[in-house]
Amino acid sequence: MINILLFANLAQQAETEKVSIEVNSALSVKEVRTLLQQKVGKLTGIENALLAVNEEYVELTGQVKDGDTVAFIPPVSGG
Amino acid sequence: MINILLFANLAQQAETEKVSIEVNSALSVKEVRTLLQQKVGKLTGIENALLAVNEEYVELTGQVKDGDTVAFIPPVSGG
Amino acid sequence: MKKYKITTEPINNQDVIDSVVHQNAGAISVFIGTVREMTGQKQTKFLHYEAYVPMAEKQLERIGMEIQEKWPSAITAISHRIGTLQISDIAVAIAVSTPHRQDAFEASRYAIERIKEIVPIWKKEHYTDGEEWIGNQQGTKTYPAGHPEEVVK
Amino acid sequence: MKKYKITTEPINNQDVIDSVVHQNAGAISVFIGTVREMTGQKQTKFLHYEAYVPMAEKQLERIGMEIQEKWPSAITAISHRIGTLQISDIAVAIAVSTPHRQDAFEASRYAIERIKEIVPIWKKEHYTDGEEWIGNQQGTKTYPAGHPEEVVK
Repeated sequence: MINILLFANLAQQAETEKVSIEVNSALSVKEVRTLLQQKVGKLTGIENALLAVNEEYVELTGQVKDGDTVAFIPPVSGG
Repeated sequence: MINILLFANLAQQAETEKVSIEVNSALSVKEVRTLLQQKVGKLTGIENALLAVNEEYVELTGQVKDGDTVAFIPPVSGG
Repeated sequence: MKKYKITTEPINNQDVIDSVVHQNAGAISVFIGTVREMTGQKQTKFLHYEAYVPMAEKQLERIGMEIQEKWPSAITAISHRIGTLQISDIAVAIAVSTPHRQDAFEASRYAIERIKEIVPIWKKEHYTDGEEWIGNQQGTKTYPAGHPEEVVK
Repeated sequence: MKKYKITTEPINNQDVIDSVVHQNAGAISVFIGTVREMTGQKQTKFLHYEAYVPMAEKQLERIGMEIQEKWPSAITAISHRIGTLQISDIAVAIAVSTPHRQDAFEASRYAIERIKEIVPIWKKEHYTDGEEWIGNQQGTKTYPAGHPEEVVK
């Protein structure tokens, strides 16, 4: 199982901050992004989100395996 | 009478922070500087001092009259 | 005090400052971000910040490490508040101490710019005429997926 | 609190900060100058500051006015301590609030540079191996009498 975290306007669109998906093999963050939207519907702006696996930034090609946490991080606005 | 204020290493050399001189007519800060050193002895570095009359910076040609306070302000080092 | 902190409590500036005081520091530059009422014609009633807390604290710590690489004598502390903030409340306090002032200014400015780039915190403005998540909607910041090298180690 | 102050008492940073908080300020840049122990190989035991107090307060106020001319929305407060200060004691605290952060950084940096140019305050270093008034002796600053235009109105 892969845990997916959503924030700010992405969470608002998905109406949840956390989504889990079952996987059978390792896959890329890009594939996770596709599976996520198959599950919760299209998320506007997700293509601009920063990507993190287990709290570290990764590229779209980053690999995700069972048990990992993937976060989609919309453009940040702290400070 | 003109009040003269000295600070930091100028006061240390003069062994006083305050000197008064009697004057009969208006004079320039430059003339005050000469009279001062006639009274307390040569003050090394006074030519680098900033000059103030009644708490406002002036040039060496600034005019001083009876009752004024002239300050010789060695290079400052606050902050 | 923890030097890199996301907190729901009000920020005490002096606590942040105290954690960077050092006998060989001659300068401390502190940056405090507060909630501003007017932005152009828009009036803010209050703000809401949310964060990906554990990752945000790691990223703050990373900013501290980046500063130490660039300014080796610098000591940095950063606290960012989340939750609901009212006008003039402190959202973020950054303190950097260095032996000399120029480095302190540069490093504290670096810290706030980096916070706005890499720390997963989001601000929702509650205006008198509506609300919006700041970031995406403004279109002032985008991170094309092909260009994340600033954040990927 | 008085916004421009020469004081023999310890400086409370938060008091200085509080006096620039404003509902349309989004940024406060604070500069704190502290007593540093080591300068190169020289070890400071303690410092002594003296000031031409009434004129120094006027000059601090003047710096505040210069800042307001350059950054019209800025609010500035400056406290400088005089007397004997120990290692890590605060010599000066400057706070500038502005709507946006860039101005706050620039203005607070401007303030500390101007303090070092025009405010009649002098520092005497008491080193482990002697003492000296900073300024003249170092020869790092001179004000040729023909070049005081920066300070004469």
